[in-house]
Amino acid sequence: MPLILLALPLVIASLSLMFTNRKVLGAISIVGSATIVLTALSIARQVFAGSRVVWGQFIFIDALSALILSLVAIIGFMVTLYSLGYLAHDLKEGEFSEDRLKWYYFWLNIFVFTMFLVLVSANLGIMWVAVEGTTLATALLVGFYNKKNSLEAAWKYIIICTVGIIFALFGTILLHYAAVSVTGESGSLDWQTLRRVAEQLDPKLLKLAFIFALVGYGTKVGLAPMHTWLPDAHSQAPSPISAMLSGVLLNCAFYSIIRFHLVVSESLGFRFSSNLILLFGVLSIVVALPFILVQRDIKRLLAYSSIEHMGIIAVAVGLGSKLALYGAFLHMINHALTKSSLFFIVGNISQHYRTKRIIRIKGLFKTMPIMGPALMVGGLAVAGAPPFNIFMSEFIILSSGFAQGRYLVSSLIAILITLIFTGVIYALSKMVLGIPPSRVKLGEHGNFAVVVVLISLVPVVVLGVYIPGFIHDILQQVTSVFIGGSQ
Amino acid sequence: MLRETAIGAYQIFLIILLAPLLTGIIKKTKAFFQTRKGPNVFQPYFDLYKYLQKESVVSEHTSWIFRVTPLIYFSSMLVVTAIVPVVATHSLLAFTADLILIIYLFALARFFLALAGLDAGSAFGGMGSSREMAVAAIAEPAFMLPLFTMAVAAGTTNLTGIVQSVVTGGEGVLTLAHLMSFMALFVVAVAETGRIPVDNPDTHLELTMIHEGMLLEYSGRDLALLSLGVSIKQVLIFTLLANIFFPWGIATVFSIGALLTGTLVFILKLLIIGIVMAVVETSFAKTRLFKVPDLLLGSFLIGLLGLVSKFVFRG
Amino acid sequence: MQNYQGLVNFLITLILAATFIIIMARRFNSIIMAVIIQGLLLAALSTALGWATGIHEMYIAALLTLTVKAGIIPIVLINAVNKVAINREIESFLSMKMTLLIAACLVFISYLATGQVIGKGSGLINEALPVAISLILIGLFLMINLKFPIMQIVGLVVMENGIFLAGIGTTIGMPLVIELGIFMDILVGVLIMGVLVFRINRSFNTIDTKNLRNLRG
Amino acid sequence: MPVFNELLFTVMLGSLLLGALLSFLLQNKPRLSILVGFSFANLACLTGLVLGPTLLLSKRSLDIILPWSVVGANLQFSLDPLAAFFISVISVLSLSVSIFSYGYARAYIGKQNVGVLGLFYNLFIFSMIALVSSSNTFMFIFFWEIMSLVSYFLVVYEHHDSRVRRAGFIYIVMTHIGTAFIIIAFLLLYKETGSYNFAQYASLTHDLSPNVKTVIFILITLGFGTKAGIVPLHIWLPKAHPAAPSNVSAIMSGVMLKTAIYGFIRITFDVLGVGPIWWGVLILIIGAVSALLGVMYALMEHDIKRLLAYHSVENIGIILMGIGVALIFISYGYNDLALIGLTAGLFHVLNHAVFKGLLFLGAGAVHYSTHTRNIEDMGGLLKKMPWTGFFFLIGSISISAIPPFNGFVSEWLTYQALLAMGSAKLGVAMNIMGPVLGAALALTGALAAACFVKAFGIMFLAVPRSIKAEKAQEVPLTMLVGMGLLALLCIIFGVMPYMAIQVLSPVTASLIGMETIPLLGGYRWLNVTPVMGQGVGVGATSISPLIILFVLVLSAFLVYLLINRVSKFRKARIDETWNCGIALTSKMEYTATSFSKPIRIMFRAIFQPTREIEKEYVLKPYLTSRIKYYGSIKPFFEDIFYRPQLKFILKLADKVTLLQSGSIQLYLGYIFVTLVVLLIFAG
Repeated sequence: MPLILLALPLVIASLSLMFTNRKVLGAISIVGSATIVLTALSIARQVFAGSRVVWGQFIFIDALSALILSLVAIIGFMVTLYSLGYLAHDLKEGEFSEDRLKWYYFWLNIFVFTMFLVLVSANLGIMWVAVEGTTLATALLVGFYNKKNSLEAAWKYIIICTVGIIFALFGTILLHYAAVSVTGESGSLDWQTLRRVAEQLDPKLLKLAFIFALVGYGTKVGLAPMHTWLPDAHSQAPSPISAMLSGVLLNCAFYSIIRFHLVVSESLGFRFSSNLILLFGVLSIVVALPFILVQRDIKRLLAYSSIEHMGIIAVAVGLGSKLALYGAFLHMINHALTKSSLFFIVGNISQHYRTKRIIRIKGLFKTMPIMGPALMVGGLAVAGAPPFNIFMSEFIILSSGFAQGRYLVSSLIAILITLIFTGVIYALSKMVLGIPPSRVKLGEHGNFAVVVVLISLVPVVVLGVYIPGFIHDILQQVTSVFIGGSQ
Repeated sequence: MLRETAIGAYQIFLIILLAPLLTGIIKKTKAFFQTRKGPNVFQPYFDLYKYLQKESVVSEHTSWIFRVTPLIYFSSMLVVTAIVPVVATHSLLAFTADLILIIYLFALARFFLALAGLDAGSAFGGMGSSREMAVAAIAEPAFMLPLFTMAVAAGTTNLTGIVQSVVTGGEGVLTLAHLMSFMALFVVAVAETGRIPVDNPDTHLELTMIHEGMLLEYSGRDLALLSLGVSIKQVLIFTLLANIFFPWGIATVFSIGALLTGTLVFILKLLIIGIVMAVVETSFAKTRLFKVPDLLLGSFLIGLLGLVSKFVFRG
Repeated sequence: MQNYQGLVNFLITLILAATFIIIMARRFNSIIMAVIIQGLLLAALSTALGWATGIHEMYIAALLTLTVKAGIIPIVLINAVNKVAINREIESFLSMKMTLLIAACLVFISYLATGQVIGKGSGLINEALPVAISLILIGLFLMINLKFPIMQIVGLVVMENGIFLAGIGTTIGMPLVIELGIFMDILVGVLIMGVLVFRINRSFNTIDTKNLRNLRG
Repeated sequence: MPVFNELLFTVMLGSLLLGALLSFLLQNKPRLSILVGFSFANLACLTGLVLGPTLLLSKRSLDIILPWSVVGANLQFSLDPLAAFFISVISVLSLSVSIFSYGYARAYIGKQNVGVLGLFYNLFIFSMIALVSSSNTFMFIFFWEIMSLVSYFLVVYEHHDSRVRRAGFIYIVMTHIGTAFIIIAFLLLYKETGSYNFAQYASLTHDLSPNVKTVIFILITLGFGTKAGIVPLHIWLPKAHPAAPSNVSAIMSGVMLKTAIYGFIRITFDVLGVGPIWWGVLILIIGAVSALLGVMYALMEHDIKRLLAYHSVENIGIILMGIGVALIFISYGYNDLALIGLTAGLFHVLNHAVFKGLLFLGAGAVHYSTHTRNIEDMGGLLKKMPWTGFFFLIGSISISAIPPFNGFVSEWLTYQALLAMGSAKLGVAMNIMGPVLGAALALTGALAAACFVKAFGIMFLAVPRSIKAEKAQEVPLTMLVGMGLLALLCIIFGVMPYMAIQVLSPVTASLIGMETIPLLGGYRWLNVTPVMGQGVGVGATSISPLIILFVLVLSAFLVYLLINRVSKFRKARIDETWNCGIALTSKMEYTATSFSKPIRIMFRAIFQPTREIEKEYVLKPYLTSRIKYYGSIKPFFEDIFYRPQLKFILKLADKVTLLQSGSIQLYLGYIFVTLVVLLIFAG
């Protein structure tokens, strides 16, 4: 099963290279990603039913991986759907030539493959290879438009992320070095084994390894101050790719940090690594704030908001109580769903207005009677207002912070979130309200895109008032991954 | 029950009857100090009769507010008359009214009078209303505070209760607090009755008038009602001054003798206050409108000192 | 193992020396030559270690190093240089003296830092780890200090070499699968960077990083 | 009965949701949308009007448990007396406003999307009712935030105007910052007690350390104070209320602000319990300051809705004064005296909802007819719009606390509470503070009267000041009915306060364990009879507004008869206004600016007015052809508390954004530095 999951995107990628026709490519990728969703979900179901999926020495899927795996598959599917309309419009506008379309689908599927590889690999080394793979797969997607800005973004993206990730590799090597003496060559990077023997490892080396891994993978997650590539890449990529980057790639990178964290905390105790994660989390929220307050580009605003939300997840993981972890992964789900949906919406809007500058987008309520309210809903959700999903997880995280007696951190975060809310609302109200510029024609931007957006918004609203039983169960299982190792 | 009603009715009658006379007396006294002959003390009665004989002229711009104001003003004063203890500690409505209500009934009357001042659309009326409301606003706390001091001492805002508590020599009678409160209220009375140095009741000069400005459009029977109402208000405020702070002589039991004494003492007190008021009026010049707050602030501070001394010095 | 200690240490020192050549060089061709030399030295080190320890995978690693780091990557770099920046001076933020000083400091720091982690006389790692960290730090420093995108690729390659050195120096290499993956990543990464350099050059008509500063805030 | 009540509650919430949905779906048929949307709102309010008083009079609570739970908090609506009281208040006002809206919303047909108005209007009422019915802090926050958001959308309903957008933004920012404080307070409570549930707190908060209680108290004072609009957190209020459609402003001012009072009472009385004395003193002083400054700024306004908005600040202040006194007495253990203050505060909540709702509707009606909110452009409207004028007059008298209308009764109770502070055994400081703040309340009341003489006089009396006012017509019947209902309530609560106070009795009983019985003398429903100072007094203090009204009307009638008999002329002659012999034009009238000038000058220390006069001459300096007068007052709180801080934050943010300068070397440097720092400190 996991092999099929890994093979599918590769197959679709290679199939994509054989065609140039837009419709054929679309059909292939939709059918393909639908199959991927089914496969991924069936694996997840198997995992959540209680049996871990293991294949050989290198593949291991537990609840944590399964959760993010499902997110990748689902959002991948939504992105594929959305890409159809989005790319068709871009083609019509002559943003790129049709023969490059196959490369889009090729890299998109490679990207999905690498993310899957991150999640299913049982080996920290392979995980590193896969994380670096995600960078390589997306670098050309970020620069897909071949414009000055997008190339610049792609360049910064690949350089900064590669540098960052090299540190992660160094961390991995240090861990390997620490482990070889205990476990011997073969199991030395298998994180399950490592977790088991963690207490015998050299704590000094572990500390060093974690610092390097945190800085390295943290770069990929977009934790400040290593986040600098993120607003550039997320704002310059085609919107469906931005959705994918913000929605799931960050989570995959975060997953890598968690794996290290789990190993290291076994040996060094909980405080060391979780406090570092917490620190970076708070720092990320702090750094995101001013950029959101004075932001001029809507996609950059969303990117900074992603930094903020990764910070919140980091804080929650750093807090580390059961409730906090529950909140962290609920937040991960919520953020993935909401942010990807927002990038869809903004994609439509920026195509319609032919700009991403907030100041030039006005009167959305009038011009786009569905996208305007949708942007408002998504924006409010991402800013943490009820009755939308992110409010729920933020509330859980804050309350767990208070419950642990970490008043200062929790209050600080509550205040930061509030201030960020004002920044987001300021930008949103600039866009949705007011009188639209006369150059913009009234009406929606294609029915298909509207439908995709509306579908993607459904969980945003539903999860805001109601957490279904199965999600509750899943989150319980994911949190137990953290606790499980210590027993 | 019947007896109390009778006393209440008597007090109302007395006040309505005495009101124009007091105005006359004050005018006469002022004339005396200004070495004029001055009008007859009964001149206000003649004026009222004259107004009633004249046709009422109403501006075409006015609304029904203008028409009903004299009635509302006058009947508010009547209601207050029925509340205030005059010659006896009891009054017709004492059981169901208190001094806060009295002050707000004055406010009701003033509210409509000020609206009526605006109603005709002339600048004089508007000016009068504007100044009246401004002066009344800053006079209000100064007016209330001394009364509150007395009410707190008596433990009730009911006038009968306050008067009784003072008569029976309750807590803090004739103390520093008591006297200071009286002084404070006396200053406010000057403002409330529209007298120099706050207002000049005898002028119709646009720069100086406050109260008269609002009455400018009225004539005939409407003017009669309002003039009488204003006179009654003056008597009522003097009565408050007299009976709250110096109630001695007031009838506490229902006997003819006590009532007679009460009536005589009351008239005497009114005369004294009226004459003092006239003296004050002649010895001061009218201040500028924007100096009035200083005066009232002074009054408020005296009242505050009274209140503080009540608690700090226990007397 | 002990017999080869001297050789290995010598090779490691040479690798560090090659890095300094890269720092000091002011022409692209010499830089690329230094990169190739470093690749060769790494391959040699790998072979020596394989010979010394008898682990055959080290030979494969050596071969890979030879082809990728001394072969393909330099070719890509040369290609890129020829296309976009032939015969150009390399500009840096700091002067040569400062650059050297800082690089020396970084080496010093690396020895200092690793001294705390590993005890004295723990063999191979004693020499390899500090040099590896030096390479990583100097690579990063190169990327920060030099103004041309191609030099950033070079810096990255130096960092990567440091990592490789750390890998083989500490634990005689990672498992082969991982090693292969890493090589592939490096290869693809450099290729993609090359592609991007071409495209940037085409769009901007120049490849100066001064122009790559449109995205702010 | 409980089943029936449950059904009522479900119908209420359900019809609001349905109304929201249907009105949105019918947006292409605006007339139908209006009809459907507001009819459902009316239905809900009617059910609320049945449910609230029923629960109060039967002294029952109602619990409705939802079938799922979130965050470990049971989702449960529970309607205790306090909630039932607020539901009644919300329903009373919303009913009238919804009736009013049938007519009023038609003005938007063709200009704005009426379906959206119906959607948010219904959701707004829904969120408020759900908010006061929430049984735990999570639900409270949830609906609180929804209420804020929905009201934000209502405020920016006319968003083509940039001022409206700005107002809306300031509103949402302020209210959200307030919410942050509330959330922190609630989470602190959760941490200390381990529960989200209001009902459980009473038993759990006993052991709380005083410091924690104090922190929570300060946080909720800030949080709820922002929503309620206490000075200096009020700045959003005079911006947001005028921006919203008038029916929405009526509800915002009438009841939304009160939800903050609800939250405050819920937490201080129900959850935190007895606190130190300075809590009450703080609230009392906040109340007095808000009341005074609110009314003073109101006097300076010429925009009728801004004026009314400032009066909301004032009245919230008065409500807080009552509550503050109650808190002080509770701290001293005099629960029976606390009763007076609490009753005064809660009763004023009801009264303010009624008369402020009425006034906002009146303002809306005037705007509907004249298309202006500037009172300097009105005048003479009483003749054009006799009913609107009449109702507005009733509202004006009520808000000025003049008998025999409802504003007076609750202010009278507040006076009694303050005086009770003077005569009870509380120590010198409290003894003095009570009467002095009573005097402050007197000043407030008198200034309010001045303000409404200005507002009513300039708007409705004399000669129209502009063509707009000249063309004004009476508004449609539904709007009149909406206003009429509220006007009627002003009179009913004014002359028969016992009706309301009896309904309040279970509320106070549940909050401080005292029923309102001591308030009643031997005169049953005629009287409001607080007993002052625990037997210190000689006699009981009581007033009967009904008797006073009766005597007032009777004497007016008698005087009328008498004067008709005595005077020669039955009818008045109609003639011109005397104007020194020149025909009167509207330019000669006293304006609102000139009306408020004496007060502006008397309180110049607060207003810091500036003025500027420009003259154009025909023949200098003798003949002037045109004079332009500019006058303004200094927006003190914005200048001191807000603008500099905002500027600073934005400047700082601008500086910080330089970090993202675009230089890749710099970015790599960040990573480098981070790594080195981490290695040094953590490694």
